[in-house]
Amino acid sequence: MKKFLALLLALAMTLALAACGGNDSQNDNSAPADNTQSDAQTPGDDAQSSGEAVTIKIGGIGPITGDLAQYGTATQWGAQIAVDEINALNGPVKLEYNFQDDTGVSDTAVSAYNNLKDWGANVIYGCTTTTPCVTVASETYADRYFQLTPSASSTDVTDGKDNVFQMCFTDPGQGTAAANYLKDNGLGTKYAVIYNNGDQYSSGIADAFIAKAGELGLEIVATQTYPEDTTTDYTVQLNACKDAGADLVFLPIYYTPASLILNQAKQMDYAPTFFGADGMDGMLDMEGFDKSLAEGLLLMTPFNASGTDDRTVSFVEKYQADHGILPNQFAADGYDCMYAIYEACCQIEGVGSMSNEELCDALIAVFTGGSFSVDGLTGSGMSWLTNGEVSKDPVVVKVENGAYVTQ
Amino acid sequence: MKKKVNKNSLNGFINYGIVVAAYVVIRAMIGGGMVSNSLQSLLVPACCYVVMAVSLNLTVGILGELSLGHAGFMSLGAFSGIVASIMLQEAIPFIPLRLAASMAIGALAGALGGAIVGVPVLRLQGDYLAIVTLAFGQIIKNIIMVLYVGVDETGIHVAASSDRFVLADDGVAIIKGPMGAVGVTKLASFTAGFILILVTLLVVQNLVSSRAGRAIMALRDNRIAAESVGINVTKYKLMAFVISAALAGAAGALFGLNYSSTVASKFDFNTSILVLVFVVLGGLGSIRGSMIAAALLYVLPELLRSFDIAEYRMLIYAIILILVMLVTNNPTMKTFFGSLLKKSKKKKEGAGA
Amino acid sequence: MSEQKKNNYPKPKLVPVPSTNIIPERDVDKRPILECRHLGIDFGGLTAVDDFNMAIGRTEIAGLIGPNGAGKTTVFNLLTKVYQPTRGTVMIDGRDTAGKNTIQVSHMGVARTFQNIRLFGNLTVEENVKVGLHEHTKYNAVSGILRLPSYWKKEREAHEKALELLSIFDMQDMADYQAGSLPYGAQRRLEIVRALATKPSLLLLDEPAAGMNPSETAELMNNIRKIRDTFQIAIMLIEHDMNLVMGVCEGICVLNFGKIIAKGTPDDIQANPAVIEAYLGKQKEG
Amino acid sequence: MSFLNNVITGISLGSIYAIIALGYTMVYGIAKMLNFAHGDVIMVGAYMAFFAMGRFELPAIAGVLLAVVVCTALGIVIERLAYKPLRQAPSLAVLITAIGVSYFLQNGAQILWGAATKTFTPIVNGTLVLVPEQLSISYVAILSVVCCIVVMIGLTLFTTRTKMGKTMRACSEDKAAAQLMGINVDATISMTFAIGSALAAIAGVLMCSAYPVLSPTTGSMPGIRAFTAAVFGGIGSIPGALLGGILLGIIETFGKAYISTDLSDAVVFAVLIIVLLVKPAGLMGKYVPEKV
Repeated sequence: MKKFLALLLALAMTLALAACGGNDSQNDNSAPADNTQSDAQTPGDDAQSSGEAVTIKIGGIGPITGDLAQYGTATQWGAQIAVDEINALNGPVKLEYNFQDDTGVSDTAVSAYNNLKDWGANVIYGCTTTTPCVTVASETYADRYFQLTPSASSTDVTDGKDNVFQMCFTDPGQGTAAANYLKDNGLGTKYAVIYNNGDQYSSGIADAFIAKAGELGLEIVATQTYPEDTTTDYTVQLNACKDAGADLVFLPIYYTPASLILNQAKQMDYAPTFFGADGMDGMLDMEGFDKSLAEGLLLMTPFNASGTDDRTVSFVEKYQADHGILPNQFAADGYDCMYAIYEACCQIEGVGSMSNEELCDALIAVFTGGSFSVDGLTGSGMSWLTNGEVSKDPVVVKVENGAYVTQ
Repeated sequence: MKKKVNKNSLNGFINYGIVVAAYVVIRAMIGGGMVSNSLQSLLVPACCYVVMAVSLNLTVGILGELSLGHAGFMSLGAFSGIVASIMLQEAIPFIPLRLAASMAIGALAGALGGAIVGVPVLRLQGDYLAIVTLAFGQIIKNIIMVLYVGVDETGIHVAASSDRFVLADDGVAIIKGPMGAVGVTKLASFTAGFILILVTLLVVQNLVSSRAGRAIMALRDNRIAAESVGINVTKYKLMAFVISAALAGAAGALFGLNYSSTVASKFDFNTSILVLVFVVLGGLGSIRGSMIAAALLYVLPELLRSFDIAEYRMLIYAIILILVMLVTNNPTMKTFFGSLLKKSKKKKEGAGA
Repeated sequence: MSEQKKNNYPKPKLVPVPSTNIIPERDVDKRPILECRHLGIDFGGLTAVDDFNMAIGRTEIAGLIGPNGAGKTTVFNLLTKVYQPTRGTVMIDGRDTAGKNTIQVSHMGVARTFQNIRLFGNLTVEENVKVGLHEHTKYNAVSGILRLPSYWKKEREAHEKALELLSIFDMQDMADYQAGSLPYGAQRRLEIVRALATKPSLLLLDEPAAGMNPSETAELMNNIRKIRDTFQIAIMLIEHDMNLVMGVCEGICVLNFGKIIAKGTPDDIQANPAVIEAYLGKQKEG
Repeated sequence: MSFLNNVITGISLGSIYAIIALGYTMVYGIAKMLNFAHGDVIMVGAYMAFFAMGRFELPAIAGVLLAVVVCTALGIVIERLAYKPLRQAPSLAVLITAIGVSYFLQNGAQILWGAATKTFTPIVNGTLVLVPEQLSISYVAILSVVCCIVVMIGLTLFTTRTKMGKTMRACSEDKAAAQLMGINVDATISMTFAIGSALAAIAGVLMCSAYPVLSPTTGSMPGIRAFTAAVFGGIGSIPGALLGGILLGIIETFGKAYISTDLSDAVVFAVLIIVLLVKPAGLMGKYVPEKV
């Protein structure tokens, strides 16, 4: 017992020492692990003096291990491509990028955030998922860091925090948009919703959809839930929809459970129109997925990997070359985030001499200034409202012959 | 052959000493600006996990029953503590007092949960008991996931779905089903964590060296013999369970009040297992071991962050876990590492002289 | 008390009792501490003990002997309610134990040791005895946790009492040793001390001399007598060591295949042909 | 009709739990350890079959064979490196080691094969339509039920009729006594792990055929469910695992259909607790009181 503790202590001390060393090497322009001075830290002050590009340190947070790792790695890798491109531009601002794992959990996310603070981050990029993002957002709000999340879409993320902005649609926004789209295009007569009631994203969209559908007079005949994304059997929920005679099923859920739902619906000969939200994007790129299952699926996604514009093509090529898989909406959102931060920083005078707090206020001013807009993979002319919500057009795509066709 | 055990209260005092010393040193280091932000942010949760580990040790090490649902009690404590802190906002404006009251209510909720799960405990043993605790943890998680709690002028409102959850205009929604508790005022502080650890040590150590604690340990060592000398199995098993759950509830309340938002899925099977790992690595029945293992192992994955090994972080954690278990439990490896340790000690002594 | 109890008895129906119960003359005026009537238990189809009748006087040292597998430990388990009997009654000090469990029987004044030692191995010797004193040093858990005055008072009492009890076997110096690390003989003795700490009126010893050498056994014999004399209690023991049984027991009961085959004084038993056959027969088989 | 549909769904889901639980109960019954890494061995098996069938387009049978071979080897390696050195250690130490192995496999799989969810190619496709438009049952479900029954009968015969099986049972009853009788306990336990892991491979293929998504954490939740099923049926009992698995599937489905999809987890586990209160050793487990 004592031996074990001695060993463990020794191990921890070695690691702690090594950790300090690591910090030093990464962070040679600021005092090592010096929290008291972190506020006064200025982005790239060494660069300032020599008149070269200013370096902004971007600290990313998202799950790169555990259940949600696929989403976190997508936002991590998507942003990395943008960072490389931006640094190759030799523009006035360069980005330094460090991405930390939060395993999708709030307390780990706070640790990751503080780790990034120690590293000297100037801007926080993340979190990927809503739950940790809400927690981290209130930390950045208190500490005055500018935060841009690629994919945490709950309104709780931005609620009451002027420093937090979203690249993705908000959940209620998507739910309302979905109901409007269905009404406007006259799709379906009887509607059903299946959603994950243990997930903020999913229930956020579903609640708004149901409310809006009620307003618009869409008849919802079945509302079904499941508790977590590791659920594998959805037959009961589908049976309930089928028995209620629903001819359009709204699935505001991620693509992994959605792929199971499509599969099981087919097995039970139930073929309504399925309509998904942006979390559904990525399904077609799942290795081994039978694309015929998704034929006719409608989904709202800001990003289409089979898009033909140069930027998308080059992004998809780079992403595939690096990671061997197609990028999805998460990766594209991450990519756009980097450009949004870059372009906003370029508009700020004297960005190199600002403290994090000043930078935060300056960025807020740019984002909400009214004239700022960004063209990215997930939309052109994207701008932001004062509450942090993004304003871009929802795009609905339909799966035809195994590829997205914009509607 | 004969082993003399130093069972006097000195042992317990050393534990208090370690905690106080750690607190003083860390406070001094924070004052001197020597602690990084990431380490500082780990202090309160680390305190919570220390309390979780010590309290689970009461069930697993001292009562000798495997529990796989300890996080369930933490969850009960966290959410009831959050609700209490918001309800008491006006009644108790003084923050430390409000925090203490919230933790007390968290402890009560935990104790209640402990009593409920304790009843089946009376009939079951071993792995069957373990699965009941696991089941209990899952049930708690599932129920809180669909629970809506809010307050308005008419009082507290509880509902099991969002459409039945109606608040007056001035009402505050505290727990919003899957969203968990959002917009919590952070009340927790390192000092509160430190005091909670001291209280936990006081409760557990004093219990162990009292009549009830002896009865509990007697049950662990030999249930049949304990019955034969008239020890009330039901009463003492329940007592250990309830106290353990109450402490976990208090830790949960502190944990919940350390973050602006908390979701039920945080307190899942994996969290229960995490705490169990602390207890087993620290040594069953060893309170000091639980404390140190919890503090170090909670910080370990965070320390691993500093290396450029992001995706290997959890893999390394797993390897360390397996290796430590092998080194501490395999006779051959134990002697091997033991001799290594001795050698290095001798070297050091030699060098010192 | 006894009158009330009498009213509870059903109207007596006279049945033949297969054996006569004998107890020492000095105890005959008082109610026997233990009385078994037609006690029996079946495990599945197997009858492990059948029609066991026995009475023990208040200060008697009684022996229960028989070949291996005769059902001796099962009788102990029936008396302490580790098993609930299939038939028959057990009366402790005139009180029926029907529906009672081990814990309640212990509170009624029955204490025991175990054939395969069952100490609280991770506790110290003193703590083992203190667990035995559990019912007699009462204070609640809260005063234990908060260290209220009653804790200090009762703990001091328990400490003194524990050392006093340990001194019977001259074990007070071992008080701080871990019970599981004691040598075998000391563990057996500690088990007896722990049982005595519950202040029993009937002490059941299951093979107390197992694994002891002749001199230790002789000492144990003295101690058994000393315990009876000091505490004025009845002792019933299961033992294979015939020197001990014949030397210390006043009444002996011989069990074979779950049934009593003989009962009497040591002299009676030694001369009983059925007993000799049971033991020799067993040897043949072995 | 919807009732019958739910029964079919429950049995299909239950048969998957059952086939995992069979491996679980086998290892528990003999080695007396809760192998929390079992679910992750299932995941590895599924990946193997996925690579064989999806990437290299080998026939299904080759995929299954590859999965079985790799998992058996993996099971033996894990046992040799992580569990065997702890034969004399307290059971909790082994439990924690198993958890470590589970983390290791999950994170190792993520590094090797990526976090992205993959879609598994079912080894059989299609559904058997009983009543057109209303009642149908997938061939995978039929296959997994058949597999469960075959495996159950096979394991029962193996443990009661063969010499190896009898040595296993001897080890499960009393390791020390078995050793004294000349049985190589170490080898027997290794053998148990090999068989348990081979079963895990089959379970992995069936599970991913029924629910065709595959990620590094695919095995963990079904692993816990299967553990529940094994306890439900009486841990260590081979027919109990089958019964426990099927019942768990049916209860889960009925809970969702007739009580609430929100609370299906709570319902399943509440039923489990009630069953254990009535039958403390599970449905088919034997309650062995401690000998005094």
